[in-house]
Amino acid sequence: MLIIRCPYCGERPELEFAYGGQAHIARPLQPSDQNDEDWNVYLNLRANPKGWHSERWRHIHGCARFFNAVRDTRTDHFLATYKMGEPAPEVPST
Amino acid sequence: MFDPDVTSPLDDGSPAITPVGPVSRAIIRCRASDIDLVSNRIDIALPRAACRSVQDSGLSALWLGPDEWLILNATPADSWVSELSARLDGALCSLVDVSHRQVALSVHGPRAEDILATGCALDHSIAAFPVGMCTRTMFAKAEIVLWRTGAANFHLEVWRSFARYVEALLREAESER
Amino acid sequence: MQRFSALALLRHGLGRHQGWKPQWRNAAPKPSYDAIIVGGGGHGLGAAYYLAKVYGIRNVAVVEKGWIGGGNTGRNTTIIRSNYLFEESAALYDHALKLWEGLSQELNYNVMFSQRGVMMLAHNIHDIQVFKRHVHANRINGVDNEWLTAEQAKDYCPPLNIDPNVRYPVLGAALQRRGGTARHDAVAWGYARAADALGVDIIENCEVAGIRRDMAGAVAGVETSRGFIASKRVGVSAAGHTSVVLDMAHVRLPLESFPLQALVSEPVKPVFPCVVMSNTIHAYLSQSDKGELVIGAGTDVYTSYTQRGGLHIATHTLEAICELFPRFRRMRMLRNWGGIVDVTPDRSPIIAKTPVTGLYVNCGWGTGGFKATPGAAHLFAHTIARDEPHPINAPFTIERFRDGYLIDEAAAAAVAH
Amino acid sequence: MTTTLFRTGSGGLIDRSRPLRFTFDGKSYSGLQGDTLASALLANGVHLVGRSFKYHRPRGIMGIGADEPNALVGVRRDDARYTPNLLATQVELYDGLDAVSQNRHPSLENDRMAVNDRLLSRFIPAGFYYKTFMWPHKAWDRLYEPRIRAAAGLGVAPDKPDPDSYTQRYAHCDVLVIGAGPAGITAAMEAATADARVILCDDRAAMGGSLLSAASVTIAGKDSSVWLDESLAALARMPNVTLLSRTIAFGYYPHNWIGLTERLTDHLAVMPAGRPRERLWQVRAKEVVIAAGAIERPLVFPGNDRPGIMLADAARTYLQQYGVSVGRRVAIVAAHDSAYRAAHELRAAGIAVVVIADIRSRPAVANPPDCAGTRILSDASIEGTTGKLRVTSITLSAGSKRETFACDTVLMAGGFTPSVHLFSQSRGKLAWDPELQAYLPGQSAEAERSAGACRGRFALEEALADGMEAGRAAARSAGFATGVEVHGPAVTVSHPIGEGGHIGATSSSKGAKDKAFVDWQNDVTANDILLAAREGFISIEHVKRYTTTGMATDQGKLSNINALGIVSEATGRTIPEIGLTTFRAPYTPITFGSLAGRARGDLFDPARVTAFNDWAIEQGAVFENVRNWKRAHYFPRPGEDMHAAVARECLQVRKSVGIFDASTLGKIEVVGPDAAEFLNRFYVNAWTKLGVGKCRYGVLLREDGFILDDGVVGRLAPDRFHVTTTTGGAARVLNMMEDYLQTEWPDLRVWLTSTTEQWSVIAVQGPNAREVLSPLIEGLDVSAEAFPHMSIADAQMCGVPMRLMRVSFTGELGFEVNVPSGYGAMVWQAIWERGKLYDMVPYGTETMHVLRAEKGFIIVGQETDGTVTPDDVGLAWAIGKAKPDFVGKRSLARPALAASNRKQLVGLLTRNPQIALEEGAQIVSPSAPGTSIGHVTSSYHSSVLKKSIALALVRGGRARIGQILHVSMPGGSIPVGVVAPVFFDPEGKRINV
Ligand SMILES: Cc1cc2nc3c(=O)[nH]c(=O)nc-3n(C[C@H](O)[C@H](O)[C@H](O)COP(=O)(O)OP(=O)(O)OC[C@H]3O[C@@H](n4cnc5c(N)ncnc54)[C@H](O)[C@@H]3O)c2cc1C
Ligand SMILES: NC(=O)c1ccc[n+]([C@@H]2O[C@H](COP(=O)([O-])OP(=O)(O)OC[C@H]3O[C@@H](n4cnc5c(N)ncnc54)[C@H](O)[C@@H]3O)[C@@H](O)[C@H]2O)c1
Ligand SMILES: Cc1cc2nc3c(=O)[nH]c(=O)nc-3n(C[C@H](O)[C@H](O)[C@H](O)COP(=O)(O)O)c2cc1C
Ligand SMILES: [Zn+2]
Repeated sequence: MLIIRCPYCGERPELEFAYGGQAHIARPLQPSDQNDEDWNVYLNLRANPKGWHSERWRHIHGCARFFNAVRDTRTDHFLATYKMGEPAPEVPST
Repeated sequence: MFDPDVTSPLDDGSPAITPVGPVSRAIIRCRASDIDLVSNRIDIALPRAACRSVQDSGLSALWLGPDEWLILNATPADSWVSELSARLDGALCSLVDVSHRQVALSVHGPRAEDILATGCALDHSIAAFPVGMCTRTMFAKAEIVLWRTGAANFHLEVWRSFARYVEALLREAESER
Repeated sequence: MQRFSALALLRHGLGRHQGWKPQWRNAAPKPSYDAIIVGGGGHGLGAAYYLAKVYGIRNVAVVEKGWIGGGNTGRNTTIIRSNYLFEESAALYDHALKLWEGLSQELNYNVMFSQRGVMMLAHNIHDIQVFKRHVHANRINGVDNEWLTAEQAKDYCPPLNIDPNVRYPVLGAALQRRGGTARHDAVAWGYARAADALGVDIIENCEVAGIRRDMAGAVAGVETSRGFIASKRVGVSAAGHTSVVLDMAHVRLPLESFPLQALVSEPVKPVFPCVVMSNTIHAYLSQSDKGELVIGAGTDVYTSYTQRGGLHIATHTLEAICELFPRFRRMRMLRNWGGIVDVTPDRSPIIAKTPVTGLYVNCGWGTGGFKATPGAAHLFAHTIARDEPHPINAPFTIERFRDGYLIDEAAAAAVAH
Repeated sequence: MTTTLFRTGSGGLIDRSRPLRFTFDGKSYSGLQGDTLASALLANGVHLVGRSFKYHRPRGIMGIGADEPNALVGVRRDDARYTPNLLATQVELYDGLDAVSQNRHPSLENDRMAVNDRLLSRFIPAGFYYKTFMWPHKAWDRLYEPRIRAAAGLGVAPDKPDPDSYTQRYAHCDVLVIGAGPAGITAAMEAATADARVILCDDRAAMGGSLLSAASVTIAGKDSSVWLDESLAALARMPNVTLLSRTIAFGYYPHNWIGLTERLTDHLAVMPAGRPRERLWQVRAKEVVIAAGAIERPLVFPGNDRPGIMLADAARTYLQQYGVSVGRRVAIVAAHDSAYRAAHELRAAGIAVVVIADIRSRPAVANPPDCAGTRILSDASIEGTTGKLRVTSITLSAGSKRETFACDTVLMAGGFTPSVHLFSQSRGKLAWDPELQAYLPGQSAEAERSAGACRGRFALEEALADGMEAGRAAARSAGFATGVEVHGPAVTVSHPIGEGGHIGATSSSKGAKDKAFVDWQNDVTANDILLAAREGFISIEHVKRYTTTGMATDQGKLSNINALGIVSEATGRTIPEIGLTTFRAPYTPITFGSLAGRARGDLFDPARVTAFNDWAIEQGAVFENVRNWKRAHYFPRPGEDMHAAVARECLQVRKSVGIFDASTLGKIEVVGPDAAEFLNRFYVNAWTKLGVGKCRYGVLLREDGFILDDGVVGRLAPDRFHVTTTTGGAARVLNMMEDYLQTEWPDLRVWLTSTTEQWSVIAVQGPNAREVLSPLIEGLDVSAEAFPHMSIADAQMCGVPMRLMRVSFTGELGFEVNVPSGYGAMVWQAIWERGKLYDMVPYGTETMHVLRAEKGFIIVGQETDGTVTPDDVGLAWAIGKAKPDFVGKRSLARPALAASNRKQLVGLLTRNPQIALEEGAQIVSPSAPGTSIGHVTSSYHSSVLKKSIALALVRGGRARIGQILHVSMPGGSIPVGVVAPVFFDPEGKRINV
C-alpha cells in the first residue's frame, strides 16, 4: 500500500486514490483535425519508463482532486506530488 | 413539512455506535474566488483549510475538497435547501440537496478510535486527527465522511445503501473482546 | 542431447548421478548470429527452439539479462486454457493448447501438463450470458467449453461452496476440460535444453542495453552487458520490459507494465482437483503437483517494475478465496510474489513486425500469456523466419490500435487470465 | 499421567504448579503451563515427530522457533477446527491439546512410504520428475500424476468451514520495533522515552528473545531476568507504547507499511466468546527498527537428520527456558564457540556431554567455557550417525582416528545467520561481511534500521547498545528530540557467545553413503545441489527451483545459506558472487483467515439495497446481484416460476400498470452556466436546444469510440441538468466527467454532485400510470398536453418533494417518480395502495428487460459489450451531427469503426414462435454454417406478442433484414428470420398518450 501525499490533504493511504495514467497528456483541441497516426499517439501511446514517471492520481475517496506525481517505477518512491496546472518538478537524470 | 420518522436503514444503536437523527444536508461547490460571496449568502463561513469544519448556529460546513463542502443542518427541514438556493441566486456555485443521500452514525466513547481503526486506515489519534477535522475516506469497502466532533466523538456520514454494511462492521468491532 | 527416461534415471542412479551433463551449455556470446531473441522466458526460448527445429535457423542466441525462466514464466499461476471468445484469440490459444498436449514428448522434458480442467464461475446473470456466449462461440470455433450448473460444478470441484445464500452465489460455470496447468520452470528449461541441443546459444546474465541500427535504419545487432552481438534479425520477447527494450530502437508500443501478484499456501495432500477462476470476485486457484494451493491475485493500479505489489491486493484475493472455499480459511499463505505484466489497450498480445526492419516483437500478454507459450513461440519464430506473420498471428499487429481493429476479449467479457 | 522424565528439577519459565494434559498421535502426555508442544514432547523424551516430505525419513525436533523444519503437526481443537502444518515449536501448550503427526501411513513409527528412502531414493534425485513419466503419453494423467500428487503435500487441509473469526486493524506509530530481544527492548525504550509513539512486537508468547534463555547474566548489575521484567514493566506503563506479543511481523511493504499477525486464542484451552482467533495489524510506521535476532545454522553431514539431532543453542534454550533436557548423552558437533557454552550449561544441569567435535582446529575465543571432562576433538570430521527412530551413535574422525560415540542426542553448532528477512523484503541492499561470513543489512531503502544480532551484533552488550542507538536514531528521524547519549548498560556474562561458523557441507558429506541434508523439510541433500550444478543449474535461483531447497514452509531459514556454500564450492565462485534468492513475505506462513479478516458472508462486500427492499422481500421477490446492488428480479406468486411470473408481469404492465424500483440508476446533478456546453462535449447528443423541463436520451462513448453508458438527461433549469446513468456505470461516469472537467476543460464553470442515493425512483408504467399517479401529485399538471413524453419537473407527492420524469423504458405511458430516499417507502406504499384500483403489479428487472426488448431498446452491457459503436446498435440518430467534437467522435472515424461490414443490431424471429433462442448463441449464414456472423444478445418469450423475440448483433445485419439465417445450436441449427429490432408498437403510439 503506497502512501501518497495529496497536495491538498497530505499523506494518505493508496486505498483512497485512483490512478490516472501518464500525466501531461493534453487532449488535442481539435481531434477531428488529427490524422489516424496522431490520434493513435494521443489515444494509446503512453510512456512506460523504468525510472521516473510523471503520472496522474485522483484523491477520489478524499478531496476528489486530480493531481500529478513523479514516481520512480523501480522503487515506487515518489519524488513529488503537485497540483494540476503546476509545473512538473525537475526529474533526476537517473 | 419534514417528517422525523423517515425510515433509516440503521439500527437503534449500541453503547458506542448510535445513529444520528435526521439532518438536512447540502453539497456546495464553487471556485475559490467565490467562497466569500457564497459564505456571506448562506451565513456560514466555508472553511478554506483542508479537512477542517466550521460550526455556526446549528449549521456545520465540512471541507470535502477545495471546491466542495458538505453543509449539515441539525434542525432539518425539507425546504431548507431551496431557501438556501434562493439566497444563492446569481452566485457562481452549485448547491444540491443531499439530505437523503447519506445517513449519519456517531462513534463515541473511549474505544472510538480503536473501533474506527478496524476499518479505516487513517491515523485517528487526536494529534493527527484533531477535533474539527473532517475528511472523506474509506471504511473497509465503503466510502465515508469522517468528522471528529469531540475528543471521543466521531460523526460518520455514509451513503444510504452502504450504511448497513458499515454499521455491521462497526458493531462487530465494538463487540470484539 | 542426453535422452531423459526412466531407464536413464535407473542407469545414472547406479552411477550415483555423476554422469549427467548440463541441460544447456553456459554459452558465451559469439560475434554474430542469424537471429537473436531478447528474453529468456518461455516465449523467447520457445521461439529459438522453433526457429531451429521448424525453420532451420540454428545459429540463434537467446540473451537473457538474468537467469532463464526468471521473468513471468517463473512466477505465474500456470493456468492454461483456450476458450476465448473471438475467433482470432481462440485460434491463437488453441494452437498453443494443441502444442501443449504433446510438449513433454516433443521436448523430451516432462513439463507436467495436466489437463485437469479449468472452470470459470458465474455469479450473476451477466456472467451467465457472457459464459454462454463463450460456450457457443467456442463450439463453432472447435474449442471445447461446456456449461455446468452449480451442482455439476460442485461435482467437478467438491470444495466449492454453492450455498445460494452467500453474498455472490455460484450460479453455474463454464468448464474447459482440456484446460489445466503445467510446471512453469520445466517449460523454460525444457525449451532451453531442446534448443541448446539444436545449436542455439543460451546466454544468461546478458542484458540488452541498446539496439544498433545500420545506415538504412535496419537492425544490425544488440549492445549487451557482455558486448555487442551482431544480427540482422532481433526478436524481442521481454514481457514486462518490452517497452524498455524497444525504446532502444525508438519504437513506441501501446504498453503499460503493472505488478501482478500470486501466492501459494503450505503444501497439503490433494484437496483441489481442478482450476477454478472467478472473475467477478477476483480469485483463481489450483493445487500444484507438490501440494500448494496456487492462487492468483489482481494487478495493482499503477505501473511499476518493482516486481511486487501491495498487501491490500493479496488480502482482497484471499477474501474471495475464503468466501468461495470457507474451509481454506485456516490454511496459511507460504509465499507471495509479484511479476511485471505488460498490458495493451485491448489486453490482447502483439506478435508482429515493427516499423524497424529486422526487429520483431512478441509482447502484451498481460496476465495470461503462459498458456500461449508454445503457440506464441512458434508463431513468433515463423514471423521472424519468414519476415511475415503466420495467418494465426496476422491480426495481432501493432497497427490495430491505430485503425481500431481491436481484439478486446476483456471488454467483451470482462475475463482475463 | 506419564512422568515427564526429561524435565529438570528446577529453573525455566514454565509454571511447575500447572500441569497440562495433551495428546500426540492419540497418546497422552503431560506438560506444564508455559511449554510449547515441542518442549513438552521433549520433556517426555519424544523426539520423533514427523516424516520427511519425499523420503519419509523419521524426523525430530530441531529448533525452538520459526526456523523449525521438521516438527510440523496437525492440531485438532474440535470437529471444525483442525489446522495442519503447525510448528510444534510455536504451538503453545494448553490443557487438552490434541496434536497429530503428518505425512506417514499407517503410523509415525512404521511408515510404508519409507521405501522411498530405502529402495528408491537413489533413482529419484532432485528434479527426477522432469526426466520421466512421459511414456506412454496417456499414463501421465491417469497414473503418474495422481501418484505424484498423492505422495506430495504434508498435512491434510481442513474439510469444514472455519468457525473462527478474524479481525484486522490499522495502526500508526512513530517507531515500530520488530523483535523484543535485548536490542528491541532497548530500542523501544529509547524511542518511547523520547515521546515517540512506539509499537514493539514479538513473535513469541513472552518477550525477551534470547534473554529468556540467558543463564548467569547480569545487565546493569541485575540478574538479566530482573532487568527484563523491569524493562517490560516500564514499557507497559508508558501510554505511548503498545506491546504486542504473539505477533509476527510477516511482511515489509513499500512506504513503511508493515503487516503483523497477532495470535489471540490459539494458546487458550477455552476460547473466550467474542474473541477473534487472530488479528491482522497493518502498521504504518514513520521509522522501523528491525531487531529480529539471528538464526542458528545446522551443519551438513551424513545422517544429520535423525531424531535427536538438533541445534545446540535450541537445546540450551530448552534447558534454560523450559527446564527440559533434550537427552542424557549428548554429542556436540561444532563450528562455532557457542558449542562450548551449550556444553557447559548442559553439563551444569547434569547432562552428560560425551564429545565436542569441532571441525575447526581450535575454538576462536581464547577461553571457551570450561568443559573439563568432555572429550574435545578438533579438526574433526563427522562421518555419520546411526539409529532408526532416534540417533544412537555418531562416528567422528580426527586425524586418522575414527571413533563412534554412543549418544541419544547430537547438537549442531554451525554458527548464526543474522535474520535479514524483513530488511531484505523492504528492498534494502544486503552486504556480505567477510569477517562475520554473513550477509548484513547494508543500504536501506525505507526509513528503517536494524539492530542487534540481526545485523551481526551478537554479543549481548553490543546488542543492548546497538538497540539503544537504533531507538534513539529512529526517534530523531521521526522528529523527536532525544536526551543525552547514554551508553548501553554494563553486562556480565558467564560465557560469551563467541565466534566461528561454517557455511556449506562439511568435508565428510562428499561421497558419503548416507544422505547429508541441507533442506530437511524438502529432503534436499548436498548431493542434490551438486547434481543441480552438474546439470548446469548454477544460478542460485535455478538451484532453488531445481532442487526445491528453501521452498518449504520454513522458506530455507536453516538451509539457504548452506546451499549457497555448496554451490560456491561446486562452481568456484564466492558467496557474494552467487548472491541470494529473494526474501518474500510472509516471514512465516500466515492464515488466509487473518488476511481475509471480517470480509465474510454479508460483510464480504457491501450489499446495497434500496428503500423498497423490505417491501420487495415481503412480496416474495427473487433478487439478483447487479454489481453491489440487490435488485428484485421478479415477483413470483405462489406456484409461479420465473417464466410464469414474468409473463404475467409483462401482460399486466401493457394492459394496465406496473410499478418498478429504478432507484439503482446512477444520478448526477450537473450545475453551472456551462453545463450544457459540458454535456455537448461529453455525450454524443446535442444539448443546447434541450428546453427546460425536457428530457433526452443520451449516449456516452469512451474516447476510443465504443459505447460506455447511456441514460436520460433532464434539464431542470438553464444551468441545471439531472443526468441518469446505468446502475453499474454510475461511479465510472461520474469519475470520467470529473476527469474531463478537472483536467481537460477546467475553464468550464460546471459542478457535479452525485444524487444517486438522494432519490428513490419509482417507475410507474402502463396505460393507467397517469390514473394511478395524478391524484397523488401536488402542484403539477401531468396531462398529455401539459406534461408530454420526455418531460421533467419538480413538484410534490404525498406532501414531500418530488422530481417527476415522464420517461418510458417499456414503451408504455410511463413516469419515474423521484422522491428523497427517506420518504421512498412511504410514497411507494401510497402509490401501491392507489394502484390496487388498477390491479397494478410490481415487476422486476426481468420484466423490464422483456418489455424494453419488445421495443428494441438496448441495454448497455447486453446489446453492447465494449466493442460496439452507436451506429452498430442503431443509435446514430442520437449523435449531434453539427457538433465539432465530443468524447469518442474522432475514434469513430478510424477505419475499423467506420467499416461497412460491422455487426449491427437486428431482431430475430424463430419460425416456431415457441422456441426461444439462447442468449449468446451464434448466428451463421445457411451457406457457411461453420463461420459465425454474429450472436444473440437478448432473447425472451414475449407473453404480450405470444412468441419468442430476440435481438442480435449480425455482421451487415441491417442489409439482411428479410433474410433467413441460422442460429447454431448443439442439437442442430434453428432457422430465424431477420427483422427490424422493434417488435411492438413501432410507431410509439402508446407512449404519446
Ligand atoms: C503472477 C502472475 C500470474 C500469471 N498467471 C498466468 C496464468 O495463470 N496463465 C497464463 O497463461 N499466464 C499467466 N501469467 C502471464 C504469464 O506469466 C506471461 O504472460 C508469460 O509467462 C510471459 O512469458 P514470456 O516468456 O513472454 O516472458 P518472461 O518469462 O517474463 O520472459 C521475459 C524475459 O526477458 C528478460 N529480459 C527483459 N529485459 C531484458 C533485456 N534488456 N535484456 C535481456 N533480457 C531481458 C527477462 O529477464 C525475462 O526473463 C501470469 C503472470 C504473473 C506475473
Ligand atoms: N539464535 C540465538 O539465539 C542467538 C544468536 C546470536 C546471538 N544471540 C544473542 O541474542 C542477543 C541479541 O539480541 P537481539 O535482540 O538482537 O536478538 P534476540 O534473538 O534476542 O531477539 C529477537 C527477537 O525477535 C523475534 N523476532 C524475530 N523475527 C520476528 C518477526 N518477524 N516478527 C516478530 N518477532 C520477531 C524473535 O522471536 C526474538 O524474540 C545477544 O544476547 C546474543 O548473545 C542469540
Ligand atoms: C506455480 C508456482 C508454485 C510455487 N510454489 C512454491 C513453493 O511451493 N514454495 C516456495 O517457496 N515458492 C513457490 N513458488 C514461488 C517461488 O519461490 C518464487 O517466489 C517465484 O518463482 C517468484 O520468484 P521470486 O520470489 O524469487 O521473485 C511457486 C511459484 C510458482 C509460479
Ligand atoms: Zn486530497
